[in-house]
Amino acid sequence: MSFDAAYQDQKLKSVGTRPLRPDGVDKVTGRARYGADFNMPGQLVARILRSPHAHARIKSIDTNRAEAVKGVKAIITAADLPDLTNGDAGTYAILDNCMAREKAMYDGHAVAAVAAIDEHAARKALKFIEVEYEVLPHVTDVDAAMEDDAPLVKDDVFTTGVEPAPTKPSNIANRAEFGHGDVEKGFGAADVIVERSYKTEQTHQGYIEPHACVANCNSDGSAELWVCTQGHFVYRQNCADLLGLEVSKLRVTSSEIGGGFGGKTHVWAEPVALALSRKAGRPVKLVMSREEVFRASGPTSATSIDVRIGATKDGKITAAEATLRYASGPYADMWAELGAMTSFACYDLENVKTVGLEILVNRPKTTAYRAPSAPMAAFAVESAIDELAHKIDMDAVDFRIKNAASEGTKSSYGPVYGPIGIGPTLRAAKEHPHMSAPLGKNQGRGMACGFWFNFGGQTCTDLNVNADGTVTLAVGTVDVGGSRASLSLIAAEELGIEYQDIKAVIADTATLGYNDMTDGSRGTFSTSMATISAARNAITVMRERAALTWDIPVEDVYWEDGHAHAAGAKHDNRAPLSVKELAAEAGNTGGPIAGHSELVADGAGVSFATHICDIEVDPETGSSRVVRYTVIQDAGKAVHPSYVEGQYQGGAAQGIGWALNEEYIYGEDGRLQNPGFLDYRIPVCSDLPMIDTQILEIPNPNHPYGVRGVGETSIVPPLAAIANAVSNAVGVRMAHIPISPPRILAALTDAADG
Amino acid sequence: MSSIAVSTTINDDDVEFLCQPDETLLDVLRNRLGLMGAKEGCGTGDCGACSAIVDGRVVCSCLVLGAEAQGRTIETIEGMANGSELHPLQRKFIEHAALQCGICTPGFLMAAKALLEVNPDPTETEIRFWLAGNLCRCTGYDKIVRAVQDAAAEMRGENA
Amino acid sequence: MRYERPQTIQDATALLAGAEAKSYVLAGGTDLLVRMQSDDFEADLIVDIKAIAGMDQITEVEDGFVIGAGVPCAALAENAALVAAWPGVVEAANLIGSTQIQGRCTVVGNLCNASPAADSVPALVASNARVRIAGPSGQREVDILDVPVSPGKTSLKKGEFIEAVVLPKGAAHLGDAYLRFIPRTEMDIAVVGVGVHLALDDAGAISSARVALGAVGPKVVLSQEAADTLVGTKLEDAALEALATACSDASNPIDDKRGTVAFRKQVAGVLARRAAQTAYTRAGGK
Amino acid sequence: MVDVTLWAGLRPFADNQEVVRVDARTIREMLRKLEERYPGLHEPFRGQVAVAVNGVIYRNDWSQELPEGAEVMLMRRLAGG
Repeated sequence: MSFDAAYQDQKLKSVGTRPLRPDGVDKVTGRARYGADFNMPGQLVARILRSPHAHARIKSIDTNRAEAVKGVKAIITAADLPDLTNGDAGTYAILDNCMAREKAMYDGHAVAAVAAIDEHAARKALKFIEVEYEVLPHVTDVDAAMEDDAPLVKDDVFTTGVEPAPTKPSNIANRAEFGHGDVEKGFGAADVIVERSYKTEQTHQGYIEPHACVANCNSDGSAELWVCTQGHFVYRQNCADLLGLEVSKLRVTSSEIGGGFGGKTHVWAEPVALALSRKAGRPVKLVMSREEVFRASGPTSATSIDVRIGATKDGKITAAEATLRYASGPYADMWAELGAMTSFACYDLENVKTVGLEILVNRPKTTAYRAPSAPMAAFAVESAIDELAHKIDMDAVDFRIKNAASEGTKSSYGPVYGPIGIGPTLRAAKEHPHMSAPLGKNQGRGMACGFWFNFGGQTCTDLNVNADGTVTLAVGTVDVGGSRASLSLIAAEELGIEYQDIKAVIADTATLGYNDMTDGSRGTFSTSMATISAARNAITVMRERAALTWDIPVEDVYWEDGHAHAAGAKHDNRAPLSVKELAAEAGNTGGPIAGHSELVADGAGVSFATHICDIEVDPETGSSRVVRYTVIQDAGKAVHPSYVEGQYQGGAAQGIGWALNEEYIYGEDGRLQNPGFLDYRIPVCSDLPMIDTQILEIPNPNHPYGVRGVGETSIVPPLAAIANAVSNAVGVRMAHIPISPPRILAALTDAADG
Repeated sequence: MSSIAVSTTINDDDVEFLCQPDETLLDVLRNRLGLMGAKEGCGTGDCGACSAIVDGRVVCSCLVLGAEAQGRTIETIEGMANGSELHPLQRKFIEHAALQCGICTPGFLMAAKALLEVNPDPTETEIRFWLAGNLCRCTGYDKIVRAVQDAAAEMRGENA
Repeated sequence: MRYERPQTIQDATALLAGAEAKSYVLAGGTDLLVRMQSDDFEADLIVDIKAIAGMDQITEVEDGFVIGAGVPCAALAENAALVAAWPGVVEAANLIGSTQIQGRCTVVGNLCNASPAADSVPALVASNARVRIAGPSGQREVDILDVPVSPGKTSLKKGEFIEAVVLPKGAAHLGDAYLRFIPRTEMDIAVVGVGVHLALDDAGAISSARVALGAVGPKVVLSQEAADTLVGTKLEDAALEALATACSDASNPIDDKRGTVAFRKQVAGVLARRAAQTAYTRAGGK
Repeated sequence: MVDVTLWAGLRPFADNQEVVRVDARTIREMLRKLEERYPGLHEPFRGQVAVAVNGVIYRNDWSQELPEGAEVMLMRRLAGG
């Protein structure tokens, strides 16, 4: 049955309310089971041996002594994994990152793994694995990696996206260009031009739950995996592809997930755990330490960005240009391309050009982090926009409003926009009391806009009406922040029953069809669409059952307020049948009542936000504190407003941490110096003020209730908002993120000196 | 290494266990006693996800040896509710949507409980500094602080 | 590895003096257990001293306070007499780590971990505190300044452990303060720390001063030059400027993941100025 | 009839054209016809392509209809967090 996803303006009863989340009690009583909270009989403990070198050829690995340690049941190296050297390059890279085959590409890269009866035996065995390395020159800095004499991370990478194709290998893996118009002509028409280089350091998603899984491979080829992941169906496919397993025989169950933010969209240790289990013939539990999480799982790119923007004195941008270099770790991806696409997406520009350069470095493989690549680009562009507004003596919000993209604008990355929300968030910011509140001594105010693509994707749900009329909703998108509550609201709305009568669960891969991951802000957007569709299918069944019960044609039965109604006077005004009544009779009217749905939830639509922030700086120490923060973002329709606010606040907090203190610090030796929460400084409770939110609801035309993804955009503006606020507070433009106290104090000292 | 026999009190129950000399209280709770509500987020006392109350003081159970539990009185998240009746903090965390992923929640609840026992009427600043050892990456802390404020008010009888 | 919980000081020193190659004293454990997480950590013996009588006590004696080696830092703030006499020391001890860490960590542990960035150490050094060391050959007392030697190393001999910190009690017109710089508001290791202790004469002029700096060298720095800038003054602006300069000059820090040389030198002066002002006010200066 | 804009990386496979005119009513038909005309596009079209139709990006729904004269752009399939 085809599903009409078009927005219908209607009065909603359940959607938009704030009921208690169904998994709340489990989570406040310590009963919710996360990745490390599951055990299997006879399970072994796995540990991974990691490279202490940033770049080294693995000459040999001798595991004999380690295998002799009492209690050791299996040891694997890349030699025990399928050799995908001549296969798909992307698949090869994923496996090579899980276990280095020829070279250790970064400090912390896995080179061997042990499964043993306990932690002590595993730890002892790790010490007895002898790896002979040939240490190679390394490069960890994005700009240094571009220099002609930089050590090559890979000698078989030739820059793609340039003509003619280069003949010399390079750390520049790809060049991608976007834009339109003639920027040089545009700059010629400008009265004022701002040109500046920016840098951002590498940050980590910083989820509190380390990666954890329990793998169990049986001798008959069947296997189970319990894992914390943002997408168990994707993990199943990845692990099957990497290890040569049959998809149907690998059953993956997603645990409760202790944060992901993109970092759990990607397999890291799960294939290793499965391979160990296969070799040992026993279940294997693998839990990363915090240090391993930092050294060897998904940080985002460090970047180096040049921006040039020109405008006329009356505030019209005439040309905009950016070159964006994104470090991707040792494996090329498209992080720079994403940065290049998002950089100027908020604006209506006649002449724009962006170039993204994907740079290989000896750092962990970069993976998605909440609106991946957009925050750094927004930092650079929104800083330059602010500076330009100052230069032409125009209010920063007015300047943005004057140049904001709107319906019909040709976006900087190509397509022409439909109805979009940047203008409304800017106008809301202008009218917000925060914008006109007085500032104290040493305080500065900054604001910035952010853009992100939202995604939809493949989605499948089952909705079962139980004998007592309650409903079980089985979904396949992992609940990272309250989506079971939101989806229950959606089912309640569509069926016309109470929220309390819906129980949403996350189904495992053996019991539901394929679902894409909870990423790209798609969880609630896409699964709500599938839930609406499943509910409508269940209603169709219930109408048929009512028709049977009443012995009237199904066309004469309509659904309203949770009841089947017989239409018109000719049916003697029969009393409507409730879901409960229909469910009770289901056994005699055709069997269980259910609605199923599989669909592609496309058309998520792009998302915009505007943030305002006040910062107080101690000019003597460079210390800074966020004293007020406001998030304004379009949600389309907020299904459960508390959790929408939560997404806004959480993204802002992550962005604030990124802007002020978080960074990967590498030594000259190419080793990570701060792989822990002590020196990788995420915001603590006392660092932040309350974070005010304003939810705008501009219906998404491609969703029946107008819902838009909300998860990611909130991390895009903070870097720039903070940079602008600090710069306004101290009178010096801060162009290097994080804007840590030493950087602020150094900038102030430099300014004072001259 | 030989095991050590430990007698202790956990959530008002007498508990005996054997543990290795280098085993942390967190590992004992999780791996030997099945009390998995305390989580290991870092193992170095930087995240607070493993918070437990030992002799009235909230501590990181990852920085306590199992052997040190001898003769002590320990409270964990599993003992916070009174049977099926949630503690006001637990209820307010749910009502205020003060958790998203929930991994940090048991630790926050233990720390907040310890706070309200010594300071029934904390200011926002006092709450924020007391809870600074509990990391949350999802919420930005806003709703957590509000939940603690509201629970404190209820426990003082102000908005019953 | 063995875990022992001796009941007496003699048993503890005997254990520590025994044959084991590597032994560690466990009090609050907030540093030791972190080290134990490392794959490289090896120990033969852990001696938990908290069951020894008196270790968990703060005792007010005629000429001062004796703080047992097992007293968690949180307990310092709960002792009104100690807070009144040594607010700076208590502040410093209460800055170490989180609430959870406070429930376990001890000032003696902070000292014996021998980190140059230890928060309580500059305050204790400024306060002229001493430590009581138990050993196989009996008890001895030394200046706190003489305990840390270099990062991770103390002057304690095999078989010895510190059983208590002894804080003096002085006449009227005393005041102390400790300030540190961290990037966040909590949970960080000090990038710079400054402890100041002042005594005033009846006219409100500074009669003696001690200024100790943390995280600006391989161990805590007690700067006579900095103290000299204050003596005889009423903390006028010129004195404060001279103090700041002296503290910056006395700092010999390194560049590391927590801060730069330039930053630490500059901020050492700023914090010294501010800590001196607080100490002066506490001493009754106006 | 729609004009389809190719991203830079695709152009070498399509006689270095930036815009290709295709007679197609749906995304599926458009992609099939492009691939028939330019077999080199086969590889990039496997799992790597998204299609923007009048500003809305489609990553999976190849049944989406292409209104006459619609703005159609091929884009690389993007990642989210």
